[in-house]
Amino acid sequence: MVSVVSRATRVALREMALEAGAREAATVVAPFVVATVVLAGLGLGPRPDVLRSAAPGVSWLVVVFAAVPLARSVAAAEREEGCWDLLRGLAPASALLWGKVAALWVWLAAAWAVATLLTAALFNASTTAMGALGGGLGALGLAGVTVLFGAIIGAQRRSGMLAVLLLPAGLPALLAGTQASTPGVDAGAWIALLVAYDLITLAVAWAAFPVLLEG
Amino acid sequence: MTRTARPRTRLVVVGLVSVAALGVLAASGLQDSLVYYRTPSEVAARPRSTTQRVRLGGLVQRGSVREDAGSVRFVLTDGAAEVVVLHRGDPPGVFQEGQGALVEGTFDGRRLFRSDLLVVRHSNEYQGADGETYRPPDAAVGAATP
Amino acid sequence: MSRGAVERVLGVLAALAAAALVVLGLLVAPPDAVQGQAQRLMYVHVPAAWVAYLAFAAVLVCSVAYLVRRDLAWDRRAQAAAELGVGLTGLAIMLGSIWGRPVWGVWWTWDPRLVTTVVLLLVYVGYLGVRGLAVDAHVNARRAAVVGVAGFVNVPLVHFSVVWWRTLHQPPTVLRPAGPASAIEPVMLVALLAGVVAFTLGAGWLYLRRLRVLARRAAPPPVSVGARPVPSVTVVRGDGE
Amino acid sequence: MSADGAMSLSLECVSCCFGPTVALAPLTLRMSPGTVCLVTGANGSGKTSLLRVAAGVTRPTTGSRRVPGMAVYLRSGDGARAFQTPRQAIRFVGGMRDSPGSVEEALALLGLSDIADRRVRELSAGQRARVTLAVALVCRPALACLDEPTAHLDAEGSVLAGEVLSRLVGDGAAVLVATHDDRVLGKVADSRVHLRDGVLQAAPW
Repeated sequence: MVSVVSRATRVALREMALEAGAREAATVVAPFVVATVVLAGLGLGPRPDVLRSAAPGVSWLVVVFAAVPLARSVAAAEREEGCWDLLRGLAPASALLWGKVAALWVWLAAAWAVATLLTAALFNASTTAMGALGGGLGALGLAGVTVLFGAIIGAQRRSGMLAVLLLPAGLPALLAGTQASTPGVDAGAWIALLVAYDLITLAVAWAAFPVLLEG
Repeated sequence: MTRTARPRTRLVVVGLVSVAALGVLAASGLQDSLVYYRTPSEVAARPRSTTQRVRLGGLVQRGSVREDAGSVRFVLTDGAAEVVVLHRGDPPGVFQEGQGALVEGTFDGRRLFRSDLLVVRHSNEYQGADGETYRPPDAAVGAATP
Repeated sequence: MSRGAVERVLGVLAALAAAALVVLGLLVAPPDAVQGQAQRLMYVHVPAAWVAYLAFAAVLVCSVAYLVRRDLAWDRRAQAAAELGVGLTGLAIMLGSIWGRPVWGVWWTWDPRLVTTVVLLLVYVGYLGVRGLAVDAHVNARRAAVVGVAGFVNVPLVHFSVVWWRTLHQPPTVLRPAGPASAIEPVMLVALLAGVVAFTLGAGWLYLRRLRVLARRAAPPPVSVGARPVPSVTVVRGDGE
Repeated sequence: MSADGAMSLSLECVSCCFGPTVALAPLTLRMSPGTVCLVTGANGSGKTSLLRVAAGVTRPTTGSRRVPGMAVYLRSGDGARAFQTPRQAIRFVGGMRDSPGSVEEALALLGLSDIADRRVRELSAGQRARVTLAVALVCRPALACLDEPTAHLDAEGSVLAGEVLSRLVGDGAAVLVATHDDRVLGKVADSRVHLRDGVLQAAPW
């Protein structure tokens, strides 16, 4: 158990170091988030009340869509740069899974935070503590789903397939995250849904990941 | 190398975690939040905003329908509370008194609900036009409270 | 009975059931008192949805069987079932939309039943898309099996969405706790059951045909152990120089 | 000959097919610990398939594979991400294998000390091949499957590759090497096998 935790930590730290070097998540996701929020602001029209009520939904939509390019870091990038086979041999499946989930959790939560701050500024929307809690919880479940489907797709080919699988699987996070961060909605029940979503996605990812790592 | 758990162990863990997750959901009272429409009693109990869009469902009260050119006015009820609905546009063909209906729109003043979308909600009960051969019991109640 | 004979018998039975469905559904059953002629769409919409559930359950069973046995025959069964399920779900959504237009007054609405059904369709479209990503048939089969097992979560969600949540879609008529007897006129129920039988037989017929095509395409591995002596090398220290 | 249970690699009647293509016809290959086996053959003769099946990264179509411990498959240039530095890549491997002490030693052995903090993508192909060899060394595997380890390497580098093989063998590993360069590596080889169209040729061929 200790060795799995320490190895998962090493995998996660390696992801952080890679991001510090390549800034792939930052350069792919940050412009995407900004562009989407700005375009959504223009597309949803000039009425301030419409924009304000759409803000939580726009933030979450951006996060769910950002998971698609981020999934590349799970297996596709490793494979292209000749590290996937080494990683599979080097790390126990659970260490690889939790390390990758931890890293994606950070990227997705960051994407949510940036999107939420942007909508707060551009759409004049307010943010709540419950919304932030929902952001963290939703990003965790979404990270589990992203790692699972990133390993399933495995390569850059047909990443549209990834979208068609990832987006429906991210639907509970989209729905509950949006409601939890909408002012005036009783957030407690939605937070509970996010906790249930996290439990289920992480358990399924844990159970299925070793099957996907086999040769 | 740490050994990977056996497939059956993994399935059992997923099952247990799913049960726990469903328990969390059951305890959360999400049922009340995740509704497609509200009933007249529910909106009567809450303060009304004149800007917020509401989806309202209930039974069309018998004898309340008045059709004008391009609009229809009727009373939507759930047995406890009533809302007067003014719908702009022609109602769908199967719209009739005593049937379930859903309207979308905003409240205007105290009791008038201005709707721009009228959807008929049909029950899960079916019978031929010749009602004498077959008469399902409590047909009206079933439509309002699923 | 040979495989081909089963297939032919199923085909004939499916055709007969379909003929019975047409007669019962269009001629014998009366139009609904409230919905009129549009209600006749029930005799195809409901069977399509039911047989789609059945197909996805078959995907689940075959996917688990593949993961346990690692036999590509189970994977082919799962694939054929998923293809049927996707087609029938699409059909059910289309027919439901056509039914909804005259009865509800809209083609589509954001109701839990409708949304969960579309998600179900998307997931299994993804399931089919995951195949063919890798060169190795077993890698494809394994990835698909994971999606096939995890994706089945949607099926109870779709079925019970109308019971758990307040929806526009009507709750089940036949599969309800009190039974169908008090909710639907017997002749309508007979027509509906004829639809279910016709769809099930037709789906079974298509399934067998598809399975045959898939099995023909998947030739057995072109190697056989034991046909000739297998070259054998054992490396021990200091063998070479 | 040692008993079968003590083998570092046993492939029994293993074959590898991709659809109708036979990449590797059935063969049996056993390696005892501390041995080097060179795999030669023309392009497309099945060398890589053999190495991947042996390392366990590709599932064999028929037959069984057994390796008591960790196996690694490394192509020349593999083992480090483009934006890692050689030191980061090798330190990660050392950490995962609980052998952090060998990191600097491997860097020094392969002449990477001066470039250990540059990004891998700024390195030449030969330098990357050296990083791959350092990764293999730090892995301390039971079985190392090295695919063309001397590709892009200069004469001095090829000698270093031979040195790496010796050290792996010294640690008790079995090393399976696909190569066209058997002048240098042949010196440390215990055995050679030749593949022709996926069929293992019995030595001497």
